[in-house]
Amino acid sequence: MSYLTDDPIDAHALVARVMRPSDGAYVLFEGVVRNHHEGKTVESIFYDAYRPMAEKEIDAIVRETTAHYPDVALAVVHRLGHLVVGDSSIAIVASSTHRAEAFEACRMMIDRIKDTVPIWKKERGPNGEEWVGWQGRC
Amino acid sequence: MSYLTDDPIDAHALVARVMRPSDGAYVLFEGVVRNHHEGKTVESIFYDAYRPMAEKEIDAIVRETTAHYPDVALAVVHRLGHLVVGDSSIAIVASSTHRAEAFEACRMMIDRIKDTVPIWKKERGPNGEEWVGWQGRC
Amino acid sequence: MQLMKVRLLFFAVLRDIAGTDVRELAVDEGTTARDVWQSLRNEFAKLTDYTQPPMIAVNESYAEPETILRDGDELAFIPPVAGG
Amino acid sequence: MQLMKVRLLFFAVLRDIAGTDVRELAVDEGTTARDVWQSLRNEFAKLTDYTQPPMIAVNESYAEPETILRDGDELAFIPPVAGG
Repeated sequence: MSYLTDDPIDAHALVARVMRPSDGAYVLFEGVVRNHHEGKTVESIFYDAYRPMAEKEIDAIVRETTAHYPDVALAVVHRLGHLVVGDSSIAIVASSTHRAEAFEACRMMIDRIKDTVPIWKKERGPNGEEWVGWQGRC
Repeated sequence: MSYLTDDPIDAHALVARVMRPSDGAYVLFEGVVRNHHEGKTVESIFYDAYRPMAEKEIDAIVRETTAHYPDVALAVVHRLGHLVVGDSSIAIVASSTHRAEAFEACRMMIDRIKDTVPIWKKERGPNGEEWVGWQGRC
Repeated sequence: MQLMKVRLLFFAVLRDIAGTDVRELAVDEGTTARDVWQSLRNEFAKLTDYTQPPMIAVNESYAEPETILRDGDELAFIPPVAGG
Repeated sequence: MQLMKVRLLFFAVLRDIAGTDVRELAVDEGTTARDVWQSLRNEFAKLTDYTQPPMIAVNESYAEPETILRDGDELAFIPPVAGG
Protein backbone atom coordinates (compact mmCIF):
# COMPACT_ATOMS: atom_id res chain seq x y z
CA MET A 1 0.00 0.00 0.00
CA SER A 2 1.64 3.21 -1.15
CA TYR A 3 1.11 6.58 0.53
CA LEU A 4 2.19 8.40 -2.64
CA THR A 5 0.34 8.76 -5.90
CA ASP A 6 0.79 10.52 -9.23
CA ASP A 7 -2.96 10.60 -9.82
CA PRO A 8 -5.76 12.84 -8.54
CA ILE A 9 -6.78 11.94 -4.99
CA ASP A 10 -10.12 10.22 -4.44
CA ALA A 11 -10.93 11.31 -0.89
CA HIS A 12 -14.28 9.57 -0.96
CA ALA A 13 -12.59 6.21 -1.61
CA LEU A 14 -10.11 6.93 1.16
CA VAL A 15 -12.96 7.50 3.62
CA ALA A 16 -14.67 4.30 2.53
CA ARG A 17 -11.43 2.37 3.08
CA VAL A 18 -11.17 3.57 6.67
CA MET A 19 -14.68 3.51 8.13
CA ARG A 20 -15.67 0.70 10.47
CA PRO A 21 -19.23 0.05 11.76
CA SER A 22 -18.08 1.11 15.23
CA ASP A 23 -16.97 4.56 14.03
CA GLY A 24 -19.22 7.46 14.98
CA ALA A 25 -17.23 10.16 13.26
CA TYR A 26 -14.51 10.85 10.78
CA VAL A 27 -12.42 13.89 10.02
CA LEU A 28 -11.08 14.35 6.50
CA PHE A 29 -8.31 16.87 5.88
CA GLU A 30 -7.31 17.88 2.39
CA GLY A 31 -4.48 20.20 1.50
CA VAL A 32 -5.31 22.09 -1.66
CA VAL A 33 -3.21 24.18 -4.06
CA ARG A 34 -4.20 27.79 -3.38
CA ASN A 35 -3.75 30.75 -5.68
CA HIS A 36 -1.38 32.68 -3.41
CA HIS A 37 1.63 32.23 -1.10
CA GLU A 38 3.37 34.93 0.90
CA GLY A 39 1.74 37.64 -1.19
CA LYS A 40 2.59 36.10 -4.55
CA THR A 41 0.22 34.67 -7.12
CA VAL A 42 0.49 30.90 -7.55
CA GLU A 43 -0.70 29.15 -10.70
CA SER A 44 0.59 25.64 -10.19
CA ILE A 45 2.86 23.54 -8.00
CA PHE A 46 5.25 20.74 -8.79
CA TYR A 47 5.60 18.24 -5.94
CA ASP A 48 8.81 16.24 -5.74
CA ALA A 49 9.72 13.52 -3.23
CA TYR A 50 12.41 11.14 -2.09
CA ARG A 51 9.86 8.43 -2.65
CA PRO A 52 11.08 5.39 -0.69
CA MET A 53 12.08 7.56 2.26
CA ALA A 54 8.80 9.51 2.14
CA GLU A 55 6.89 6.22 2.25
CA LYS A 56 8.85 5.14 5.32
CA GLU A 57 8.45 8.49 7.07
CA ILE A 58 4.70 8.60 6.48
CA ASP A 59 4.41 5.02 7.68
CA ALA A 60 6.29 5.94 10.86
CA ILE A 61 3.89 8.85 11.43
CA VAL A 62 0.87 6.59 10.94
CA ARG A 63 2.32 4.18 13.52
CA GLU A 64 3.08 6.94 16.03
CA THR A 65 -0.38 8.43 15.64
CA THR A 66 -2.01 5.03 16.01
CA ALA A 67 0.03 4.36 19.15
CA HIS A 68 -1.21 7.68 20.54
CA TYR A 69 -4.84 7.16 19.48
CA PRO A 70 -5.41 3.38 19.42
CA ASP A 71 -9.14 3.69 18.65
CA VAL A 72 -8.52 5.74 15.50
CA ALA A 73 -8.33 4.27 12.00
CA LEU A 74 -6.17 6.25 9.59
CA ALA A 75 -5.53 6.61 5.91
CA VAL A 76 -3.37 9.10 4.06
CA VAL A 77 -2.27 9.72 0.51
CA HIS A 78 0.02 12.44 -0.88
CA ARG A 79 -0.03 13.37 -4.55
CA LEU A 80 3.16 14.19 -6.48
CA GLY A 81 3.80 15.90 -9.81
CA HIS A 82 2.15 18.95 -11.38
CA LEU A 83 -0.92 20.29 -9.60
CA VAL A 84 -3.02 23.36 -10.37
CA VAL A 85 -5.05 25.64 -8.12
CA GLY A 86 -7.87 23.66 -6.52
CA ASP A 87 -6.13 20.29 -6.79
CA SER A 88 -5.68 18.32 -3.58
CA SER A 89 -2.08 17.53 -2.67
CA ILE A 90 -2.84 15.45 0.41
CA ALA A 91 -5.81 13.74 2.02
CA ILE A 92 -5.89 12.34 5.55
CA VAL A 93 -8.83 10.50 7.09
CA ALA A 94 -9.15 9.71 10.79
CA SER A 95 -12.19 7.80 12.02
CA SER A 96 -13.11 6.91 15.58
CA THR A 97 -15.91 6.08 17.98
CA HIS A 98 -15.78 9.66 19.28
CA ARG A 99 -14.99 12.86 17.42
CA ALA A 100 -12.30 14.28 19.71
CA GLU A 101 -9.77 11.56 18.85
CA ALA A 102 -10.57 11.80 15.15
CA PHE A 103 -9.88 15.56 15.13
CA GLU A 104 -6.70 15.24 17.18
CA ALA A 105 -5.27 12.30 15.24
CA CYS A 106 -5.95 13.99 11.90
CA ARG A 107 -4.24 17.17 13.08
CA MET A 108 -1.27 15.26 14.47
CA MET A 109 -0.85 13.48 11.13
CA ILE A 110 -0.75 16.60 8.97
CA ASP A 111 1.46 18.52 11.39
CA ARG A 112 4.06 15.74 11.46
CA ILE A 113 3.89 15.06 7.74
CA LYS A 114 4.59 18.72 7.01
CA ASP A 115 7.46 18.61 9.47
CA THR A 116 9.51 15.59 8.45
CA VAL A 117 8.47 13.87 5.23
CA PRO A 118 10.93 14.49 2.35
CA ILE A 119 8.52 16.12 -0.08
CA TRP A 120 9.18 19.44 -1.78
CA LYS A 121 7.19 21.88 -3.84
CA LYS A 122 8.14 24.28 -6.59
CA GLU A 123 5.62 27.06 -6.95
CA ARG A 124 4.93 28.54 -10.35
CA GLY A 125 3.42 31.99 -10.89
CA PRO A 126 3.42 34.86 -13.38
CA ASN A 127 6.91 35.90 -12.20
CA GLY A 128 8.59 32.54 -12.45
CA GLU A 129 9.08 29.55 -10.19
CA GLU A 130 10.70 28.81 -6.86
CA TRP A 131 11.36 25.90 -4.51
CA VAL A 132 9.46 26.75 -1.34
CA GLY A 133 11.60 27.19 1.77
CA TRP A 134 15.03 27.30 0.12
CA GLN A 135 15.62 31.00 -0.51
CA GLY A 136 17.14 32.81 2.39
CA ARG A 137 17.64 29.79 4.62
CA CYS A 138 21.45 29.87 4.50
CA MET B 1 -30.65 27.55 2.06
CA SER B 2 -31.65 24.93 4.60
CA TYR B 3 -29.28 23.31 7.07
CA LEU B 4 -31.61 20.32 7.45
CA THR B 5 -32.32 17.54 4.98
CA ASP B 6 -34.31 14.34 4.85
CA ASP B 7 -32.02 12.88 2.19
CA PRO B 8 -28.58 11.23 2.31
CA ILE B 9 -25.81 13.78 2.72
CA ASP B 10 -23.54 14.50 -0.24
CA ALA B 11 -20.36 15.64 1.51
CA HIS B 12 -18.50 15.98 -1.77
CA ALA B 13 -21.03 18.54 -3.02
CA LEU B 14 -20.81 20.37 0.30
CA VAL B 15 -17.03 20.66 -0.08
CA ALA B 16 -17.39 21.93 -3.65
CA ARG B 17 -19.86 24.56 -2.47
CA VAL B 18 -17.39 25.94 0.06
CA MET B 19 -13.98 25.93 -1.59
CA ARG B 20 -12.50 29.18 -2.89
CA PRO B 21 -9.32 29.47 -5.00
CA SER B 22 -7.60 31.12 -2.03
CA ASP B 23 -8.23 28.11 0.25
CA GLY B 24 -5.23 25.93 0.99
CA ALA B 25 -7.03 23.42 3.15
CA TYR B 26 -10.38 22.14 4.22
CA VAL B 27 -11.54 19.97 7.07
CA LEU B 28 -14.64 17.84 6.62
CA PHE B 29 -16.32 16.35 9.67
CA GLU B 30 -19.03 13.74 9.36
CA GLY B 31 -20.99 12.24 12.22
CA VAL B 32 -21.93 8.67 11.39
CA VAL B 33 -24.41 6.23 12.93
CA ARG B 34 -22.29 3.69 14.78
CA ASN B 35 -23.27 0.20 15.85
CA HIS B 36 -22.95 0.78 19.59
CA HIS B 37 -23.72 3.34 22.32
CA GLU B 38 -22.90 3.03 26.01
CA GLY B 39 -22.36 -0.70 25.65
CA LYS B 40 -25.57 -1.36 23.74
CA THR B 41 -25.95 -2.51 20.16
CA VAL B 42 -27.45 0.10 17.84
CA GLU B 43 -29.13 -0.84 14.57
CA SER B 44 -30.68 2.43 13.50
CA ILE B 45 -31.43 5.95 14.69
CA PHE B 46 -34.41 8.21 14.18
CA TYR B 47 -33.49 11.91 14.17
CA ASP B 48 -36.18 14.40 15.12
CA ALA B 49 -35.94 18.20 15.19
CA TYR B 50 -37.78 21.38 16.00
CA ARG B 51 -37.05 22.37 12.45
CA PRO B 52 -37.46 26.16 12.26
CA MET B 53 -35.68 26.63 15.58
CA ALA B 54 -32.90 24.20 14.59
CA GLU B 55 -32.36 26.18 11.40
CA LYS B 56 -32.07 29.39 13.40
CA GLU B 57 -29.73 27.88 15.99
CA ILE B 58 -27.42 26.40 13.35
CA ASP B 59 -27.40 29.72 11.52
CA ALA B 60 -26.43 31.50 14.75
CA ILE B 61 -23.56 29.02 15.23
CA VAL B 62 -22.36 29.58 11.66
CA ARG B 63 -22.37 33.34 12.31
CA GLU B 64 -20.52 33.02 15.64
CA THR B 65 -17.92 30.74 14.11
CA THR B 66 -17.44 33.06 11.15
CA ALA B 67 -17.04 36.03 13.50
CA HIS B 68 -14.35 34.06 15.35
CA TYR B 69 -12.59 32.81 12.18
CA PRO B 70 -13.25 35.43 9.48
CA ASP B 71 -11.03 33.71 6.90
CA VAL B 72 -12.95 30.44 7.12
CA ALA B 73 -15.76 29.46 4.75
CA LEU B 74 -18.33 27.10 6.28
CA ALA B 75 -21.07 24.75 5.23
CA VAL B 76 -23.13 22.37 7.32
CA VAL B 77 -26.05 20.03 6.79
CA HIS B 78 -27.83 17.78 9.31
CA ARG B 79 -29.92 14.85 8.19
CA LEU B 80 -33.21 13.91 9.88
CA GLY B 81 -35.38 10.78 9.82
CA HIS B 82 -34.39 7.11 9.90
CA LEU B 83 -30.67 6.37 9.51
CA VAL B 84 -28.86 3.03 9.68
CA VAL B 85 -25.33 2.15 10.77
CA GLY B 86 -22.82 3.84 8.47
CA ASP B 87 -25.17 6.66 7.42
CA SER B 88 -23.92 10.21 7.97
CA SER B 89 -26.11 12.33 10.23
CA ILE B 90 -24.14 15.55 9.86
CA ALA B 91 -21.45 17.00 7.62
CA ILE B 92 -19.49 20.17 8.33
CA VAL B 93 -16.91 21.69 5.99
CA ALA B 94 -14.50 24.44 6.98
CA SER B 95 -12.05 25.79 4.41
CA SER B 96 -9.33 28.36 4.89
CA THR B 97 -6.01 29.68 3.65
CA HIS B 98 -4.27 27.84 6.50
CA ARG B 99 -5.16 24.54 8.12
CA ALA B 100 -5.22 25.62 11.78
CA GLU B 101 -8.30 27.80 11.38
CA ALA B 102 -10.08 25.15 9.32
CA PHE B 103 -9.55 22.53 12.05
CA GLU B 104 -10.57 24.89 14.85
CA ALA B 105 -13.65 26.28 13.11
CA CYS B 106 -14.87 22.81 12.18
CA ARG B 107 -14.43 21.62 15.76
CA MET B 108 -16.18 24.70 17.16
CA MET B 109 -19.13 24.11 14.84
CA ILE B 110 -19.75 20.48 15.80
CA ASP B 111 -19.23 21.14 19.52
CA ARG B 112 -21.79 23.95 19.53
CA ILE B 113 -24.26 22.14 17.32
CA LYS B 114 -24.24 19.16 19.68
CA ASP B 115 -24.71 21.52 22.59
CA THR B 116 -27.66 23.71 21.64
CA VAL B 117 -29.47 22.74 18.43
CA PRO B 118 -32.92 21.20 19.11
CA ILE B 119 -32.35 17.86 17.42
CA TRP B 120 -33.01 14.53 19.11
CA LYS B 121 -32.27 10.91 18.39
CA LYS B 122 -34.06 7.69 19.23
CA GLU B 123 -31.74 4.71 19.10
CA ARG B 124 -33.07 1.37 18.01
CA GLY B 125 -31.41 -1.94 18.89
CA PRO B 126 -32.24 -5.59 19.49
CA ASN B 127 -33.66 -4.70 22.94
CA GLY B 128 -35.95 -1.88 21.88
CA GLU B 129 -35.64 1.83 21.41
CA GLU B 130 -34.84 4.85 23.54
CA TRP B 131 -34.57 8.65 23.24
CA VAL B 132 -30.93 9.43 23.96
CA GLY B 133 -30.31 11.59 27.03
CA TRP B 134 -33.77 11.43 28.59
CA GLN B 135 -33.58 8.44 30.93
CA GLY B 136 -32.29 9.28 34.37
CA ARG B 137 -32.02 13.01 33.87
CA CYS B 138 -34.80 13.90 36.31
CA MET C 1 -58.75 37.72 34.03
CA GLN C 2 -58.00 37.40 30.34
CA LEU C 3 -57.53 34.00 28.71
CA MET C 4 -54.65 33.73 26.23
CA LYS C 5 -54.00 31.19 23.53
CA VAL C 6 -50.64 29.43 23.52
CA ARG C 7 -49.46 26.82 21.04
CA LEU C 8 -47.58 24.00 22.80
CA LEU C 9 -45.29 21.83 20.65
CA PHE C 10 -44.10 18.35 21.63
CA PHE C 11 -40.89 16.81 20.32
CA ALA C 12 -39.02 13.55 20.72
CA VAL C 13 -39.71 11.78 24.02
CA LEU C 14 -42.34 14.37 24.97
CA ARG C 15 -44.29 13.75 21.78
CA ASP C 16 -44.25 10.03 22.54
CA ILE C 17 -45.49 10.71 26.09
CA ALA C 18 -48.15 13.23 25.08
CA GLY C 19 -49.25 11.20 22.07
CA THR C 20 -49.45 14.35 19.95
CA ASP C 21 -47.09 16.91 18.46
CA VAL C 22 -49.14 20.04 19.15
CA ARG C 23 -51.78 21.29 21.55
CA GLU C 24 -53.59 24.61 21.75
CA LEU C 25 -53.70 25.87 25.33
CA ALA C 26 -55.89 28.52 26.90
CA VAL C 27 -53.93 29.97 29.84
CA ASP C 28 -54.53 32.71 32.36
CA GLU C 29 -52.65 35.97 32.17
CA GLY C 30 -49.34 35.69 34.08
CA THR C 31 -48.87 32.01 33.35
CA THR C 32 -45.19 31.05 33.03
CA ALA C 33 -43.54 28.33 30.98
CA ARG C 34 -42.81 26.55 34.26
CA ASP C 35 -46.53 26.58 35.13
CA VAL C 36 -47.28 24.77 31.89
CA TRP C 37 -44.62 22.17 32.73
CA GLN C 38 -46.23 21.59 36.12
CA SER C 39 -49.58 20.96 34.45
CA LEU C 40 -47.96 18.42 32.14
CA ARG C 41 -46.40 16.68 35.16
CA ASN C 42 -49.86 16.42 36.71
CA GLU C 43 -51.29 15.05 33.49
CA PHE C 44 -48.61 12.52 32.49
CA ALA C 45 -47.34 10.00 35.05
CA LYS C 46 -44.09 9.58 33.10
CA LEU C 47 -43.25 13.22 33.83
CA THR C 48 -44.09 13.22 37.55
CA ASP C 49 -40.47 12.72 38.62
CA TYR C 50 -39.24 15.56 36.41
CA THR C 51 -39.70 18.37 38.90
CA GLN C 52 -37.46 20.71 36.88
CA PRO C 53 -38.54 21.46 33.33
CA PRO C 54 -36.14 20.72 30.48
CA MET C 55 -34.85 23.60 28.36
CA ILE C 56 -37.61 25.88 27.15
CA ALA C 57 -38.18 27.62 23.84
CA VAL C 58 -40.63 30.47 23.31
CA ASN C 59 -41.18 31.48 19.70
CA GLU C 60 -38.20 29.42 18.54
CA SER C 61 -35.69 30.92 20.96
CA TYR C 62 -34.40 29.58 24.27
CA ALA C 63 -36.14 31.20 27.24
CA GLU C 64 -36.15 31.02 31.04
CA PRO C 65 -38.70 28.90 32.93
CA GLU C 66 -40.12 32.04 34.53
CA THR C 67 -40.91 33.61 31.15
CA ILE C 68 -44.49 34.90 31.24
CA LEU C 69 -46.44 33.69 28.23
CA ARG C 70 -48.19 36.11 25.92
CA ASP C 71 -51.15 35.58 23.63
CA GLY C 72 -50.11 33.76 20.46
CA ASP C 73 -46.81 32.45 21.84
CA GLU C 74 -45.38 29.17 20.61
CA LEU C 75 -44.00 27.17 23.54
CA ALA C 76 -41.84 24.05 23.38
CA PHE C 77 -40.04 22.02 26.00
CA ILE C 78 -36.66 20.90 24.69
CA PRO C 79 -35.51 17.50 26.00
CA PRO C 80 -31.72 17.02 26.15
CA VAL C 81 -30.53 17.62 22.61
CA ALA C 82 -28.62 14.90 20.78
CA GLY C 83 -27.85 16.26 17.34
CA GLY C 84 -24.66 15.80 15.41
CA MET D 1 43.47 4.24 2.52
CA GLN D 2 40.45 2.46 1.11
CA LEU D 3 38.14 4.12 -1.42
CA MET D 4 34.42 3.61 -0.87
CA LYS D 5 31.49 4.01 -3.21
CA VAL D 6 28.61 6.23 -2.11
CA ARG D 7 25.47 6.98 -4.07
CA LEU D 8 24.49 10.65 -3.78
CA LEU D 9 20.90 11.58 -4.58
CA PHE D 10 19.73 15.10 -5.50
CA PHE D 11 16.19 16.33 -4.96
CA ALA D 12 14.23 19.50 -5.56
CA VAL D 13 16.38 22.65 -5.60
CA LEU D 14 19.55 20.58 -5.28
CA ARG D 15 18.71 18.57 -8.37
CA ASP D 16 18.16 21.81 -10.26
CA ILE D 17 21.53 23.12 -9.04
CA ALA D 18 23.45 19.91 -9.69
CA GLY D 19 21.74 19.27 -13.00
CA THR D 20 21.35 15.59 -12.18
CA ASP D 21 19.42 13.42 -9.76
CA VAL D 22 22.15 10.96 -8.87
CA ARG D 23 25.92 10.76 -8.72
CA GLU D 24 28.26 7.92 -7.78
CA LEU D 25 31.01 9.14 -5.46
CA ALA D 26 34.31 7.52 -4.56
CA VAL D 27 35.22 8.77 -1.08
CA ASP D 28 38.04 8.11 1.37
CA GLU D 29 37.45 6.11 4.50
CA GLY D 30 36.28 8.38 7.32
CA THR D 31 34.45 10.80 5.05
CA THR D 32 31.37 12.31 6.70
CA ALA D 33 28.13 13.55 5.19
CA ARG D 34 29.27 17.06 6.08
CA ASP D 35 32.46 16.54 4.06
CA VAL D 36 30.39 15.72 1.00
CA TRP D 37 28.35 18.89 1.54
CA GLN D 38 31.55 20.95 1.67
CA SER D 39 32.67 19.48 -1.65
CA LEU D 40 29.31 20.41 -3.19
CA ARG D 41 29.71 23.97 -1.88
CA ASN D 42 33.10 24.16 -3.57
CA GLU D 43 31.65 22.84 -6.79
CA PHE D 44 28.41 24.83 -7.07
CA ALA D 45 28.46 28.60 -6.61
CA LYS D 46 24.78 28.61 -5.63
CA LEU D 47 25.65 26.57 -2.54
CA THR D 48 28.66 28.60 -1.40
CA ASP D 49 26.66 30.63 1.11
CA TYR D 50 25.13 27.51 2.64
CA THR D 51 27.83 26.79 5.21
CA GLN D 52 25.58 24.47 7.17
CA PRO D 53 24.21 21.45 5.31
CA PRO D 54 20.46 20.91 5.12
CA MET D 55 18.95 17.83 6.75
CA ILE D 56 20.76 14.64 5.81
CA ALA D 57 19.48 11.17 5.00
CA VAL D 58 21.66 8.08 4.90
CA ASN D 59 19.99 4.96 3.53
CA GLU D 60 16.55 6.60 3.67
CA SER D 61 16.76 7.64 7.33
CA TYR D 62 17.62 11.00 8.85
CA ALA D 63 21.22 11.14 10.05
CA GLU D 64 23.64 13.60 11.66
CA PRO D 65 26.10 15.62 9.54
CA GLU D 66 29.02 13.87 11.28
CA THR D 67 27.82 10.44 10.20
CA ILE D 68 30.75 8.56 8.70
CA LEU D 69 29.85 7.09 5.34
CA ARG D 70 30.25 3.41 4.61
CA ASP D 71 30.74 1.60 1.35
CA GLY D 72 27.46 1.30 -0.53
CA ASP D 73 25.63 4.01 1.44
CA GLU D 74 22.93 6.08 -0.20
CA LEU D 75 23.28 9.74 0.80
CA ALA D 76 20.81 12.54 0.24
CA PHE D 77 20.68 16.17 1.35
CA ILE D 78 17.13 17.10 2.27
CA PRO D 79 16.23 20.74 1.53
CA PRO D 80 13.51 22.22 3.77
CA VAL D 81 10.53 19.93 3.31
CA ALA D 82 7.23 21.37 2.06
CA GLY D 83 4.83 18.46 1.84
CA GLY D 84 1.19 18.52 2.75
